Amino acid sequence: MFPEFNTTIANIYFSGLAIAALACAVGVLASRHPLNAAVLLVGAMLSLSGIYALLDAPFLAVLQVLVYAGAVMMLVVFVIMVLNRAREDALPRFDAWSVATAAAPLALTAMLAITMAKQHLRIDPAAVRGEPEPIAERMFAMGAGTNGWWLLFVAVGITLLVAVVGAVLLSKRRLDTPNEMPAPEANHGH
Amino acid sequence: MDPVSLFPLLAPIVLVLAGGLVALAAEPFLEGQAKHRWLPWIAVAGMIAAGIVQVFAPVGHVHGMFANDEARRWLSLAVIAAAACSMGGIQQSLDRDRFPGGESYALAAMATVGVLGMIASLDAIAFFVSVETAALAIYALVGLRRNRPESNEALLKYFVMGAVFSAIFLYGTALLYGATGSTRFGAPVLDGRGTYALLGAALMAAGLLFKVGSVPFHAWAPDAYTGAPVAVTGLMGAIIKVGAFAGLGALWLGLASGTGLPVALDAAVTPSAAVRTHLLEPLSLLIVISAILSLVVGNFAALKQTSVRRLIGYSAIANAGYMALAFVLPASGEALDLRPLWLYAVGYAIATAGALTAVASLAGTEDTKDDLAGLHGRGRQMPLYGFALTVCLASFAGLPPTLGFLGKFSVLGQVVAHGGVFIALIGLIAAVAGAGAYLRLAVQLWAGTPRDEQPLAVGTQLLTRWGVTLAAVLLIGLTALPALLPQARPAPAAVVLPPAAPAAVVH
Amino acid sequence: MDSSLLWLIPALPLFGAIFNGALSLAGAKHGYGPPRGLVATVAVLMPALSFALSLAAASQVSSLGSYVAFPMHQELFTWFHGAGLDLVFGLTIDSLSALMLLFVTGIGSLIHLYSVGYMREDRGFARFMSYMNLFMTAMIILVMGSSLPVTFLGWEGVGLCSYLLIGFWHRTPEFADAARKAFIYNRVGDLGFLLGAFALYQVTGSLEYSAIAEWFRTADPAALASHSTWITAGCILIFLGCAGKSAQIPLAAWLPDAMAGPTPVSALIHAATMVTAGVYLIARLSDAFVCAPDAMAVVFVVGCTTAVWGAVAGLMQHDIKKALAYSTVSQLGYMFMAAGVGAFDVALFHVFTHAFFKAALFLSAGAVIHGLHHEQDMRRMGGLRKQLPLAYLAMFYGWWAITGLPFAAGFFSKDLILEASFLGHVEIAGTNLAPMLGGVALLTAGLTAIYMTRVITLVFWSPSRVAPETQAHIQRTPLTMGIPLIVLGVGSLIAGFAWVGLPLDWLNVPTDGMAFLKAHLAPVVGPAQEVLAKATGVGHGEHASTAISVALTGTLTAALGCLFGWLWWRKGPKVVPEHGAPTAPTGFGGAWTFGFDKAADWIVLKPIIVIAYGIYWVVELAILGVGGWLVATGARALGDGYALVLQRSRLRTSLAIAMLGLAAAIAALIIFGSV
Amino acid sequence: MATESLMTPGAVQVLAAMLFGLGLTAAVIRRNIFIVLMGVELMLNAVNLSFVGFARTLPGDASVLGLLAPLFTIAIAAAEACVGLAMVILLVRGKDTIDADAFSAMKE
Amino acid sequence: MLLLALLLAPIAAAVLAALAHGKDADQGAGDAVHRLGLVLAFGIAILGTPLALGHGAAFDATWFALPGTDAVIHLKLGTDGITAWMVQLIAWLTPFAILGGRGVAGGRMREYVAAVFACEAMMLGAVLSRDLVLFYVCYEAMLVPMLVLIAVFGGPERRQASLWFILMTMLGSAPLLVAIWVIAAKVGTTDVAAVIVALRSGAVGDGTLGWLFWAFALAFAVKVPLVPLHAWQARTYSELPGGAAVLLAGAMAKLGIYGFLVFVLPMFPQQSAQHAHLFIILGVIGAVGGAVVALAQDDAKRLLAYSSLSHLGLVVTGIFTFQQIALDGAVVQMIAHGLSASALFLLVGCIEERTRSPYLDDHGGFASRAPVFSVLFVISALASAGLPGTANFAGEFLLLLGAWQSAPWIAAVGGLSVILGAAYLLTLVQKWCYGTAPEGRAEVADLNAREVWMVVPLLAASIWLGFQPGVISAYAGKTAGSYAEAARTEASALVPATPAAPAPPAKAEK
Repeated sequence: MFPEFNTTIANIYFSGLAIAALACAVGVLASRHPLNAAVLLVGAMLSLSGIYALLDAPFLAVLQVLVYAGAVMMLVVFVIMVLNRAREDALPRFDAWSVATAAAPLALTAMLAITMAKQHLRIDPAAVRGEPEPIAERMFAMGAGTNGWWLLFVAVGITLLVAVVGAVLLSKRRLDTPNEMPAPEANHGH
Repeated sequence: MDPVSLFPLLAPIVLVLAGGLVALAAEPFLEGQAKHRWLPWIAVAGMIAAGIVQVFAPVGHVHGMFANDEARRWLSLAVIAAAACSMGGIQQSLDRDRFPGGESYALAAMATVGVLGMIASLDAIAFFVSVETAALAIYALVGLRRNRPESNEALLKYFVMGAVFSAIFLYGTALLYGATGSTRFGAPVLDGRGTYALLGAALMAAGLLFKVGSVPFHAWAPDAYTGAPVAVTGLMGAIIKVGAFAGLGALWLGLASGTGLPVALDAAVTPSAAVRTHLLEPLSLLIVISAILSLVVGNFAALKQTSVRRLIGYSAIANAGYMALAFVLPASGEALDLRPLWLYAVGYAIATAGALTAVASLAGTEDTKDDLAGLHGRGRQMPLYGFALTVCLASFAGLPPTLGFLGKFSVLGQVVAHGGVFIALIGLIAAVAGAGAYLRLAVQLWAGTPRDEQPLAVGTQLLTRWGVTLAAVLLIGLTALPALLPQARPAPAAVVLPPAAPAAVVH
Repeated sequence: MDSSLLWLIPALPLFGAIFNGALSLAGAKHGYGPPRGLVATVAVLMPALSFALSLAAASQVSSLGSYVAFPMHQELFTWFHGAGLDLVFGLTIDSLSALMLLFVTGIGSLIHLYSVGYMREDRGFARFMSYMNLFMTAMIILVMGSSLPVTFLGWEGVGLCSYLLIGFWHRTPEFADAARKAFIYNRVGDLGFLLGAFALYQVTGSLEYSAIAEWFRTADPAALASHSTWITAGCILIFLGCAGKSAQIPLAAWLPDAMAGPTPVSALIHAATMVTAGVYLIARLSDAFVCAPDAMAVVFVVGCTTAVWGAVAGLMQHDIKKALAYSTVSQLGYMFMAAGVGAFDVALFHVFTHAFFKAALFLSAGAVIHGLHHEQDMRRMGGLRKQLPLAYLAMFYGWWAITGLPFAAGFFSKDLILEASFLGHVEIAGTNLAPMLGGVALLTAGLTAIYMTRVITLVFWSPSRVAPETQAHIQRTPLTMGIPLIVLGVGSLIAGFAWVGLPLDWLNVPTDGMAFLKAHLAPVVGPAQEVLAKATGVGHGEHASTAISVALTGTLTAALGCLFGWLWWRKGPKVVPEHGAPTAPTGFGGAWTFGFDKAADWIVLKPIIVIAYGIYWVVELAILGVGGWLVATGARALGDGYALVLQRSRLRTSLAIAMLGLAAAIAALIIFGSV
Repeated sequence: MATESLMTPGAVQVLAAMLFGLGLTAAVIRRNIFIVLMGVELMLNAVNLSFVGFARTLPGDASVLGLLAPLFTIAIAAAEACVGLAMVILLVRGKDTIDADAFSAMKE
Repeated sequence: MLLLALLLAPIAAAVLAALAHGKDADQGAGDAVHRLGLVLAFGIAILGTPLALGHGAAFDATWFALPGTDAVIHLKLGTDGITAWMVQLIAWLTPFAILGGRGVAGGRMREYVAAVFACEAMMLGAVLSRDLVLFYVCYEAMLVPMLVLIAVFGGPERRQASLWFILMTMLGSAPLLVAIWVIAAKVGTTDVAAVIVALRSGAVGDGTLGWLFWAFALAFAVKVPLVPLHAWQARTYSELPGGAAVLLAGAMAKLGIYGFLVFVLPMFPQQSAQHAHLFIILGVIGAVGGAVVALAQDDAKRLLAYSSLSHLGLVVTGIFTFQQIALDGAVVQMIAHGLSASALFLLVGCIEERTRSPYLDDHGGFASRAPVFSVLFVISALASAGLPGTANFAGEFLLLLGAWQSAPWIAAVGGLSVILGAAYLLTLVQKWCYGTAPEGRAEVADLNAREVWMVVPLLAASIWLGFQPGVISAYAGKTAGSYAEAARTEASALVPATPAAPAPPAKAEK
């Protein structure tokens, strides 16, 4: 906990942010237009950022806003706008099949939430506050006996490279050269 | 398992990665068909080097993050072999179809890097990063035929389900972290947090069972296998499953050991009574039910398939079931031993890659002739591919003398030894149904002359020929030398001790 | 002659068979086949040499005196050898084998000579002679075999040759049918032979004749009583084998059809030698048979019935060979009657005389057929005395012998059979049937005279009905055919004296000097007949009064029969059919003749065919086929059902199913686990 | 820290579970591919929350791990979003729709 | 090492043949492969011959340990009487399978020869192995090359046929595998001799032992096949090319009988004795029913299939009487049937190659048009019908005699198959050799030299063994007797009053 806040204020903040996050999540689930959903998702992310802050993780809170709500969601909105699919699309929010398929995930949600609610967790006083230094220290510790997270840091770099190459392969115009690509002969995926 | 220095252990991964990166970097500098002529060789060169290095890679771990042991060595070698073989298939397909781009080879290499990382992982986060590396590369490869509707559909289904189950796996990781305070496989569960552990393990297992295509998380498999180019199907089917099972095995043995020490995949671990009762028994039950469903669904649904890719898709489901039977619990006080699973996985990876590479060579332009009618008599036209495909199919069917038989034999044999006589019987009867599907294809391959007399369109074949030959030779040759399996029953050990010497080869 | 040379007796004809067979195959490509002279020389020489060797052996055997169990014996090699059964392949000549061997090789050689003339122009001459030689081999092995399996080798061997020779003219489907029928009827009997052999093995522990005889001769009554069921069963089964080979009811129907083969075949195999093998076997196993009175009764009754049936059927035939074939069946019945009352030596005597006169009859019939260019219908013959004098002479002697008119061969042998029957003791349900059935046999003798007279009248004595164009081209009987005709004809006249002896007192030869047959056979069948005599209190040949009265009655019956036959048919048949008209009798004759065929057809053949197709269609195709289809379809249905219900095309559905599974798992963990 | 406080680590986990479930539900039941992808993003966010929530209940190095793991999650989520959006572009180019149900030709 | 060499030589031969160079269509290349195959096959057969004289030291090497059990699987090879003669059968039939394939294989001689050798290797492995797992491996592995032989070189319905064959066989052997696992788990070894000792000394409970017996029996009953598990047989045999039929009908089917003799009887004497009547009845039903159904066939190969069903049914019957004589007969008949069935299938194959028709009604008059064929065909048919002087007679005689000793009705009913055998075989001979060719049928050339020489040695061997069956029964029969001894003891314990024992052998009096 931030030492500056007392419990009550923390409770109020937490309750508010939690409700906001849930409301935004429900909004994402229920919104008709993807743009609305995107905005609501950004709202949920910002709420979570607040909760991170409350949970003594300021570094993550900042990262959440910068990377997630900022970069990733901007990309999403950008694509939605580029494809111009936001308004013309008249897909129904829900249809009968949505209702039928909702049972399983909702039941799962309920079971998970109830199970979590039954558990008793206590805050450990020895928990380290989530500021950049301790995180960076561990992330980049390279000596013997360290945990080697830097290896994963490198690995994530590779992952991102793969993602970019993959995205290029999937969407690059150059690869669509219809005169060279034989037309599909038969749709045999049935 | 002792700490060892970084580079020798990770050198295979680095070499494959290097091959992929060089191929990626060289891609813009090559024009047209030259891409297909040279880039796969660059990637395969990295793999060959990696394979050689992997043979001599030390047993041990780095930072408790990545590890190597005899099982991981064999799995890695199988994955490298399968990937190299599939690389030939991809080369053949793309060259034949004059695909205007060479990124695929780099992506295939990256996927291999990811799977090698999955196999080597000792940590759930490391595993997750690896699995995503592999998966993202495979997603792109599945969607390679960009203007084919079934390819698009396969990509959508695979990607969305994959993303959902990634999240589920990760949530499981988070819960397990909550339970143990660590993301390492094998960390001891803290007092009073058993529920988080069980739930987390179950969710992680669900994520992994999705990756292997086990029922009920299997629906993507037939579609993705069908939508992807045949050669990519081979790559995907062969390597992802091996990696996912390596993860499941590490999770399983880790839960059982609960010491916080790095887990060797070929270790025999005797769980404590508490862990056994609270964690392993429920988990084993879920996995085994899923396994039985898988092998029934996979084998029987395969019977009616006409497309080879779809057939292999259901075969993937069925084989996932057989492999997951390795998680039948032994009697109380006896050690868990996953070595049969690794043997099976090695055989499966090689057979899948070999089979689909051969089919890729026989399937004609745009893989349009990969169904039963299209393959009619192709074995007579191209005996090498026909022979290799037949061997691989026999391996799928579990017929000796192939590795597929030895895998089924040891996995189901262990099931029987653990008291699951009826499970084994169900497995064997389903296997006969599956064999019907595979052998129908094999028969089709050899019976009669091809319906169309025109020669098949083929691309550069050198790599393919070596690939399928390698697959066939390995499938038969390794049977005589089941080096993965122990020579005598290992002493049950609570603490994991890696075997000191390289696997003894039978005289 | 040294006994180490015994193997030569069967081996010589075998060489001939292989030699001619190879020639035949090698020459098959050429139109005319291999050189006739070479073929004929080898084919006739080999049995003749066998005959010479047999003579040498027989003289040696008879000079060794009586009651030496096995005078000449050669063990060729160990046949069966193992942990279970050890059996030596042995050849033996004792007095019984010697007798059989002599007339088999002797008459056989003559018929080979005859065949040279008869078959010379046939395209398959070499093949024919090869089969004939092979038959000689098999028949020699049959009579020389020292144990049941060796005899069985010959037994099936002669059956095989019979099959091959009946179907010799292989282009005609009916001949092939007849051949197959003969083989399968024989196979039925052969199974009986085998099973009977098994039973005897079970009782005596051996398959060797010597050991079996020894066992029965030395067995104490208790042992016999305890084994009586299997002894009886074994003997009846053996008799089933004999019935198959010797065309007795119920396995008689094949023999008339077997006349499809060339006439020398009918003479050699289906009259003189092979068909008498059954009598030989019963005599060979006489020690066992006398210990099984029920089996003896069966033999006797079957023999009598067959004799009557054959005689009546013979009366109905238009085809000359068929008539003779039924006559053979009837005569064989007589032999079994004798065996059935325990007069094994008499039975063998009739075998001996029958070989001569029936061969003579068949060969002369062959000469007639040959002369008339393969005309076999007696209704289209007549008056051939002048054109075919040799054939007439042979048939006349044969007719004399078979009808039982005095002093020819049949007179003595048939008389002895009737006498034995009248004196015999065959108890069925407490009644001694022997004398009564002896009476039936006597009447049958009359029938025999009628049908034989009918044959000779229709062929030779009645006015000619031969078609004019044939009449002009009647083929003369060549010398190769003529010599055997004469020899056999004369043989039919004098063979009977082998038993009774010739009246040669004036040559200072004892009266019974030539009457060697009974004494000659005594070492083999004597003990059995003594056993029987002791058991029933009757022996044959001791009642002079009976002998004389039977002889008188028999002669009278025969004479009446002959007279009746001549009177009835002396003008020929009422209707002369067209050339090529069916010769099978119709009406009562047809019903009588083909009764057993029809019965076998309806009781055995048709049901088997119905069952065969029934099983094939119902069990094999329907049940197993449909069963397999069901399994396959069921397996597919599992897959289809899965695809129909669970494998949906929509992403949402797939995800929902997966989530359902996951939810179920979590629920299970919550409910049953420790969550 | 008062025990009656709403903001217990347990409550954080409940919130995380609910957000996870809502995201999952969105991914499962919606036809709009964008919203499906957003549901996945929501699930990943919920996982991060869970990590951070658990971090508070663990001492020392273990707690830092809970703050470190989300970094990887965020990176991977970005990578997934990247490929996912490329996929959407591809799909729209092919079939001119973002309806997931439109891509349901394959079955059996 | 002889045994190991015997196992490896055909594998090497298969590889050699597969690697042979040359274009498919090149007649000379095909002939070269054919000659190479013949030389190798005869070489292997000669290599295997010393086994019949009792040579062949056991070979043993560790293979792997079965996880979860104490069992260590060995590559263990050994020989005894039955093995030795099975080796003779397999190894000496192989060259004839190759000879028989020259016509049908055409341009694919390489594949054909390689598949034949692969099949031979696995069959030899199965009979040489002294470890259950090794046996099972070979037992299953032989299906693959056989599948190739059927699927590539078979008749028009080959696809269905090959699947019926392999799936039924696999389904039958699935429980066998489970049984082997259970044995490995409970006994801790898969060494055959050790397993026999352990199973008899009560290492496994009676209930388990019971179903283990059925598992073993089922697997072998499918292979023989025994009624009612024969649904694959007629379908498969009717599509077989002549050469492959030599392997399948001549040799492979015998492995089922081998399994009964070598595994079922010694491992489960009590169960064998208890259920002997069932197997006897099934065998007799097969013997008689098969022969009856053969009468209803219009396809020569189907007819021969049912003929095999009939003959091998009688062998199973004989085995389950446990009588020494019947066991002698069983081993003799195994070889004899291998020879005669091979000869018949090869000859029918010759006709089918020429005319594409194996139907009875499509041919006739071969006796005049193809005399050499006819002579050989008649001899083969008569051998198959058990004419004395051929090995088949020796086998059937001993089988029936042994059966009679056990219970006369078995011999009496089983003997009906001998009569019916003559009926259907002579019908076949009559349809094809007698009469004249049906309307519109082209001339059929007589056998050429290769075809003559692929049949004559088989018939010569059959006739030689017909007079010297002791060559087989003295060695193999003794082994069979020792395997069946325990079952015999159990059977006599079951029935206190045994039927009249055979009297002492007759050798005493001479």
